[in-house]
Amino acid sequence: MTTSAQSDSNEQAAFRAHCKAWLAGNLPPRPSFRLPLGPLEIATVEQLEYLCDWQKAAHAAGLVGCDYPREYGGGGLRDCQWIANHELKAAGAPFFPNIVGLGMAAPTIFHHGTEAQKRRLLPPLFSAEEIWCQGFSEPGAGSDLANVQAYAQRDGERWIVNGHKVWTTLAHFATWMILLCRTDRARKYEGMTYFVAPIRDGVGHGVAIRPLVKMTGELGFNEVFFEDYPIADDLRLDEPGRGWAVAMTTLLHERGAGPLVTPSSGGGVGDDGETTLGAAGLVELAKRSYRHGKPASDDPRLRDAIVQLLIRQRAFAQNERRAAVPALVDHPLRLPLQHKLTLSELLQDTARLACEIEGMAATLHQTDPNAPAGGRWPHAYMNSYGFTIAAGSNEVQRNILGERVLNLAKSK
Amino acid sequence: MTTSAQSDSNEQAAFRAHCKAWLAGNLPPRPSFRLPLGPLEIATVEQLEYLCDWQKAAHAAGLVGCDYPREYGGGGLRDCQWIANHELKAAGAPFFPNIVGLGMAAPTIFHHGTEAQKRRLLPPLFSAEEIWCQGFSEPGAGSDLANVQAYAQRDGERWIVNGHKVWTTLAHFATWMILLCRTDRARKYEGMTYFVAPIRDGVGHGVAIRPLVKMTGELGFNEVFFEDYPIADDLRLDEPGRGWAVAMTTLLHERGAGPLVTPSSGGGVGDDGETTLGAAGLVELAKRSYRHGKPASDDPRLRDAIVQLLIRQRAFAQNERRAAVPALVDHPLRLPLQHKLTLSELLQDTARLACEIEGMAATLHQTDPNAPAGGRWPHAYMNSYGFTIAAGSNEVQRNILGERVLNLAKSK
Amino acid sequence: MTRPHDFGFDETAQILKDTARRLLQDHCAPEALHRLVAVSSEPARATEGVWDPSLWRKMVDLGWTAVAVPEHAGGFGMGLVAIAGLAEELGRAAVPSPLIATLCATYVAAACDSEAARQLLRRIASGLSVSLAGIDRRGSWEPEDTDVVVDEAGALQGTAWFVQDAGKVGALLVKAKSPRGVGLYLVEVDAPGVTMVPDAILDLTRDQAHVELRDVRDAQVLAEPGDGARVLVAAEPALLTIVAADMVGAAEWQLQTTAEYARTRVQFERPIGFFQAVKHPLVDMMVQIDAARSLVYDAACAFDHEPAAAEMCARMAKAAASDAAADVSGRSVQLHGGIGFTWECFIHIWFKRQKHNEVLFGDAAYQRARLADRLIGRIGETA
Amino acid sequence: MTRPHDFGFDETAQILKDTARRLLQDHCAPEALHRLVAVSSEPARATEGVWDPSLWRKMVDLGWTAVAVPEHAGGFGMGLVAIAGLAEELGRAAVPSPLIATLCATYVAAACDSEAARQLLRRIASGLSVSLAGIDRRGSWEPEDTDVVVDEAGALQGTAWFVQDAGKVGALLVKAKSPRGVGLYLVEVDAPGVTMVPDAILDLTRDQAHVELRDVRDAQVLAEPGDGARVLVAAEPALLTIVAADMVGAAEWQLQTTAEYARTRVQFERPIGFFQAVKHPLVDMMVQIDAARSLVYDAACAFDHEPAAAEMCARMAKAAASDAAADVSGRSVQLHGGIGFTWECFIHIWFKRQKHNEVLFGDAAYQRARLADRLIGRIGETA
Repeated sequence: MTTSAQSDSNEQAAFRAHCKAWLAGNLPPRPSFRLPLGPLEIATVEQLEYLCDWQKAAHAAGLVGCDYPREYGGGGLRDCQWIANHELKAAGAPFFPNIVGLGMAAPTIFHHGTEAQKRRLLPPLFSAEEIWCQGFSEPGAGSDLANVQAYAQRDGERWIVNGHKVWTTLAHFATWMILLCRTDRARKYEGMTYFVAPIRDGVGHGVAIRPLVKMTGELGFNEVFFEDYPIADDLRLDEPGRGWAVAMTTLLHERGAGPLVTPSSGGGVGDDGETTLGAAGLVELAKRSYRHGKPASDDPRLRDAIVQLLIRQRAFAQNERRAAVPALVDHPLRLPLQHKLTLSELLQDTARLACEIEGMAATLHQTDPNAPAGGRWPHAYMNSYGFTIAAGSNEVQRNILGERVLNLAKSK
Repeated sequence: MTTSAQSDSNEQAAFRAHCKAWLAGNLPPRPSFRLPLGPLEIATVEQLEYLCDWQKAAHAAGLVGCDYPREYGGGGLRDCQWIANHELKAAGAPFFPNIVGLGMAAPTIFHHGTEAQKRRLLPPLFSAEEIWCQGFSEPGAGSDLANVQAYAQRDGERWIVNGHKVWTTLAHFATWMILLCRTDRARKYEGMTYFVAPIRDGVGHGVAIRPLVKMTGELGFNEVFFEDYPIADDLRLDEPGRGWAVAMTTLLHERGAGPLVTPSSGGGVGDDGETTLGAAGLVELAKRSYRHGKPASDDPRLRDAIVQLLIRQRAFAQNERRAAVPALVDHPLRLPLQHKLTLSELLQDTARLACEIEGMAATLHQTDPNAPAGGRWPHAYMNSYGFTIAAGSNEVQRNILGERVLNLAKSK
Repeated sequence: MTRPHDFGFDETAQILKDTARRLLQDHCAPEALHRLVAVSSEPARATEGVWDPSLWRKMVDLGWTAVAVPEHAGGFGMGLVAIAGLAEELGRAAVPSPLIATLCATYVAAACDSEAARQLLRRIASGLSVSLAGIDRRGSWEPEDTDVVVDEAGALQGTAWFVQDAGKVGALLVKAKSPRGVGLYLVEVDAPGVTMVPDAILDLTRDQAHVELRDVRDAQVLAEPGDGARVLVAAEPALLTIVAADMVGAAEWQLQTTAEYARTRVQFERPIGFFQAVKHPLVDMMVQIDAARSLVYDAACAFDHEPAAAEMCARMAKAAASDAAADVSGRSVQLHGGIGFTWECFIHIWFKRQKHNEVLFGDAAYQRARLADRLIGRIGETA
Repeated sequence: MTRPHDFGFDETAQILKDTARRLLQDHCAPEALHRLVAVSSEPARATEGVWDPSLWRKMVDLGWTAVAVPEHAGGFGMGLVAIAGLAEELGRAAVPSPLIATLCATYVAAACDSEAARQLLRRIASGLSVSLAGIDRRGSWEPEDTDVVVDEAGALQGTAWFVQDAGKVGALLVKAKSPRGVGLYLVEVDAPGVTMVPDAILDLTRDQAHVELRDVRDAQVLAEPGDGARVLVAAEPALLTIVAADMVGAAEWQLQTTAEYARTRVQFERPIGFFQAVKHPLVDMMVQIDAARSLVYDAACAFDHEPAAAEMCARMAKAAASDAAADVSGRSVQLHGGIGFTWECFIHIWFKRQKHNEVLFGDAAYQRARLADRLIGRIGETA
C-alpha cells in the first residue's frame, strides 16, 4: 500500500506547462505610474488601459475563461482556470481589471443567458474589451438586498427603468451593468427581474453616473441614477420575476466561487503569499521598522502577531486547495462561502498590524516621501473596510454561513 | 483655584476608622480545610459554618448591612457599605457566604416587602443565621426568564406551588428562597408573582432538592422540585401579578448594584487586586513557571497579556469608583449594568491565561500534588463559565446594555 | 496626599468641561468641521492642516491655555483631572487647534526648574501656543532619544520629527542632546535657522511637521543638559493622560453617532440596532470606552494626588484608550456600512484622528511593555 | 517529490477514515463514553484513566497500530495524510485509547536507524502499544530536555514527566541523556526499576503519569546517544500533525453538537440559533476549524511529499488547531448555557480533552515562536 499522489490530468499538465511558458516571456513591463492595489481601486484611464491590455493578452494566450466553451470566447478546457490563476500569481502577474465581469457577470450569463446573449456578451468580457459593473445595491438595499426599489416598467418590447444604485465599482469605465430591478411592487423576492444594461450608451439618455469619494479621498465607486432609461427586453436574463434567483447565482460567485473562475481580487493573497499586501510583506516591514530601539522584527509580541497572520494566510490558500477535494469537504458551500469573510478579515488584520509595526510613521499619507512602503499600509487598512462591508457585509456573510451550512434559524 | 480633594464625610471617616480597627484584630484564623474560591462554590458544612460565623461576627461589628435601617438589623448609616467592602478586601478578609441574601433578597425585600416582612427576614439574613437561595431559572426559562412556568395556584390564604427550578446555588444550605412563579398562564409579564419561600421547612412537604454536579465534578447548585407545596399568602412580596417588576429589582442588584451593598462575589477582584484569583496572581505564577527554558515572566508576549489583564482589573475597580461620581456618569445604568459582564469575562480571561502560563502542568487536577497553585487555575477557568452563563448569560447582558443604555431596538 | 474618591473632579472642573462642550457644539459641530477640514479630498490637503484661528482666539479668551498653568505663573492651576475633562471635549469635537499640544508643553514647562520656563508658562497663560519637539526619526519618544544636538557653540542642529500642530504654534519646546545629556530648549518658530517641513498626514484635524534646525543660536534653555530626561519623565504621565482623554472623548462621539445610526437605519424591516451583530459590538465599544474613561480620571487623579502611582496609571490609561480608539474606530466604519466608507460621512474624520492619537507618545503595546517592567519586573530579573 | 493537489488523500485513506468513524460510532458513542469515563464525578477518577480494552482489541484487529508502520516492518505504510484522517476520527469520538500515543511513537521509531527500532515497529504492527517518555519536569518537549540520564553503567536513572496514556501501554520510548548526547531507549513497562506514578488530570479520556526509572538496565537502544535529537526533530512534524488532527476532529464534534443544540433549544420563542449572538460565534467556530483542518492535511501532505516544508506546516497546523480547540471549547460550554456547565452534559468531556491536547507538544504560542525563528529569522539576526 503506498500513498497515491494525484497530480494534474494530462490536459491540466499540458495547460500548466503552457501557462508557465507563456508567462515566462509575456509579463507586461512595469508601468511608469503607480498601479492600483486591486481592481476596486482603479482610478485612472492609464491604469485601466494598462490592465485591460494585459487581460486581453492573457485571454489571447488562453489564460482567461479557460473553462468556458470556445464558442463563448472560452478555452474549452475542464478544471483549468485554477491552474492559470495559480501560475499567474506565482509569476507575479498583474491582476485582471474586469473583475465584476469575470467573477459575477460571466457565470450568471452562462447559467441564465440565452444562446444569443452568451455569444454576444462573453467574448468581449473575457478579452476586457467590455468592462462590467454591478447594479445591485441601493441606498435602502445594502445588506438587505431583497429590498431593491429601482423599478423597471414593462413597455412593449422594452422596459423603462427609474431608480438609484450605489457602491457601483468601475461604473465610470463600464460598458455593461448587471442590473437588478423591481418589476412587481406587490411581491418581495418574486418581484424582481435581472437585466444586462448597456450603461455606457445610456449616459445622457436616462443614465447619470456620479463618482463617490472613499474615506481615503480616492475615487473607486459610484452612484448611478436611472431616469426613464429604456432597456430592450432581449437584455433581460431569465424570466421576469426570477431576478432574485439569478442574483443568487451572481452572489454565490461573488462570495465564494469567484476565485475558481478568476484570479482572486482585493489585494492578492495567494498560495505563496508573494504579493505586496500579503502577510509576508509584514516581515520585511518589521525588519525595517524600529521598536524599543531595536528592529520591530525582534519584538516577540509582533513576531507572534505576524506569524498568526502568516498562518491564516496559508490556511486561506489551503482551504481553497481542500475545497477541491470532495473527500475532505463536509458541505459543498462550507468553504466557498467562507472565502470573502476570511479573505477580507485577513487583509484588514494584516493592514492593521502593518500600521502598528510602523508606529508614528503610520500617521503619514501616501504622498509623504517619508511614508514607509510608500504609505500603502494605512491606506490599505482603510480600504479594507470596503472589502469587509461590500458584497454583503461580513455580518450578512455570517448569517448566510450559519443558515445555509449550519442550518440555524434565519435571523431576518 | 485649587483642586478640591473630596474625602469621606465625618460619618464615613469614623466608620472607615472603625472598620480598620476592628478588622485589624478580628480576622478569623485560617481554617485547616480548603476554603472555596467564592460563595457559589461552598461545598461542605464545615466551609459554610466557618463563613457564616465570620459573617455573623462582621455583622455584629456593623460591617454588614451598614446602610440599612437599624430596625431591620442594619447599621443605620448612609453610603458606608462600600467603605466596609473596601476595607474588608484590603484586610484580606474571607467573603460572606450569604451572597444571594445580601445581594438580591435584601434589596428586594427592602423595596417591596411589608414592614412585618422586613423586620422578620432582614436581621437573620445579615447575620447569616438564615441563608438564602434564588428560585428564578427553570429548564425552559434561562436567559428567557419571563418564560417561568412554575405555577402557584391561589387557595384561600395560601398558594400551592408546582414546578421545577434549576441552577439554584446554595439551595441545600438555604432556609429561604426568593421564588418567582406564574400565577396567570394567560399573561406573560403580568402573570407572575414573587414569594419568599421557607424551603428548608418544605423539604419532604412538597419540596425536593437534587444537587447538580458541575463540569468540574463538584457540587454547587441544585434542582428544586415543587409538588403541591403550600406557601402562606403573607410570604408574597408585592401584589399578585407584580412578580416581574419585583424580579427586576432583584436582577438590577444581581447584575450591577450588588457590589454596592455586598462585597463582590465570584473570586474577589478588588480595588487592589490582592486576592488569589486576581490578575496579580498571574505575576507570581509566571515567575514560577517556565517557558522556552526561562521564567514565563520573561516572555514578552505573556508579559503583555498579563499587563492587559492588570489594566482591565484596575479599570473594573475604577469603573466602580467613577459610578459614584455623578458628574462623570452619562447614564445611571451604564456602569452598573456592565459590572457582571466585565467582571465575569475578566475572571475567565485571567484563569485562561493562567492555564497558558502553566503549560503542561495545566493538565493536572487539583488533587495532584504537583499541580501549580494547588490546581486552582484550570479549575477556576471551568468555574468561570458558571459566571459568564449565570444570572443572565453575557449575551443577555449585552442585549440589556444595548437596549437600556444605548436605546437600541429590542432583540427579542 | 489623600486620594479623593471622586477623583477630585470638582465643580470648577465641571464648569470648564460644560463650557467647552457648549463652545465646541456651537463652533465646531460635525457639519461645520467637515466643511472646514474635508471640503477637498485632494491629496494636497494632507499637508494643509486646515483650522479655524478665530475659534482658537475664543479658546484663548476663555483662558484654556491658562487652565493648566500654575497660579504662581499667572494661570488657574487647575488639576489634571479638570484638564482631562477639557481634553475629552476637544476629542469629542475633534477640533483642530494647538490646544492639546500646548497643554502637553505646559506640563513639560511646569516640570522644568528655571526662570525661562516660568517665563514661558506666563506667555502660555497669555495665549502663546507651544508644541513639543521631542520625537526622533524612528518615532521614539524615550527621554534620551532625539536627532537634535547642541553643538559646541551652543547652537541647535538637527531635525525634530513628528512635531504636532507645528503649523499652528508660536514656539517649540525642543529636546536636544549634548555631551552633558538631554536638555530642553525654547525656540520661536520664526527664529533664524528654523525650517518647518509639513508632513503629509492622514489626520485631517491636525498638522504635523519635521522641523529642521540649522545653527539655531537664540534658543532659551528651559532645562539644563542632563536635566531634560528628569523633566520629561515627570511630565509624561500628564501628556499620556491628556491624549488618552482626547481619545476617550472622540470614542464616545463615535459610539453615540454609530448608535444613532443603528437606531435609525432600517434594513430587513428593522432598525439595524435590533440585530445582535450590530447591538453587541456597540455594547463592546461602550464597555471599552468606559474602562478607558475611568482609567483616564484615575490617572489624572494620581498625577494630582498620588505621584508614585502617576506613571503606572497614565500608561494604563493610554494603553486602554489607544486600544479602545482603534477598536471603536474600526467598528464605527463597519457598522455604518457603505456610507461609513465614504468621504462625505463624518466618521472618517474621527477615525483618522484616533489612529493618529493611538500611536502618539507610544501605542498600547509600548505602554504595556513599560508597565510590565514595573509590575512584573525587568526581563532577566527573576532568578 | 510532487505535491499532490488533493493532499494525497486517496481511496485507502478514505476507507480507513470511514471505518474508524463507523466503529467508533458503534462502540464509543457519546452516551456510552459518558457512562464509561464520567460515571463518577469523585476526585479519585482523575487518576484512573478509565478505558475499554475490548474496543482497543478491535482497533488492533483492524490493523490501526500497523497503518503507520512501514511496509518493510510489516505495516501498511500509509501516508501521514491517512493517519491524520484516522486521528480526526479518534478526536471526534474522544475515544480513550493508547492509539494516539502509539502512532506518535511509531513515527519516532521509524525515524530511528537501528535494528532494535525495526524490531519495535514489527511489535507495534502486531499490536504493541507504546508511549513516548520525552517531556521534562518543566513541561519542555525540546529534543535536548529530559530528566532521565544514562549512568556510567548504562542504566537509566531519573523521571520522565507527562507520559501520555502510560497506564495503557506495554512499553515506553524513553528519551535519556548521557555525555554523548540524547538517545532513545525502549523500556517495557514491567521492567525492573520502572515505577509508574499516575498523575491526577482533568482529561477524562486519557491517563498521564510520571515514570520513575531507577537503575533500569535492560533498556534497548533505539537511537544511539547523540542521535536522539535528530530522530525527534525528524518525527516531530508527524506528532504535531496527529495531535492537531485529533483536535480538529474533536472540535468538529463540539461544533456540530452545539449547532444542534442551537437548532433545538428554544428561548424567547425561537431556537437560539436565530440570535446572532449564538449564530455568529458558531460560524466563527466553523471558520477556525476549517482553517485548522486544511492546515492539518497540508502538514500531513508536506510530511509525505515535501520534507523541507514539513516542520513549518506542522507547526502551523498545531498552532491553528490549538487555538481553534481552545476557542471552540469555551464557546461550546457558553452557548449550551447552564446545561453545558453540568457534569451530565457530554460536552465537558471534549472540553477537557481539548485543553489537554492544546498544550501537548507545545501550545499555539510555542509553535508560533518556533515559526517566527524560521519565517522571520532569529532575534538579533536583523542588522
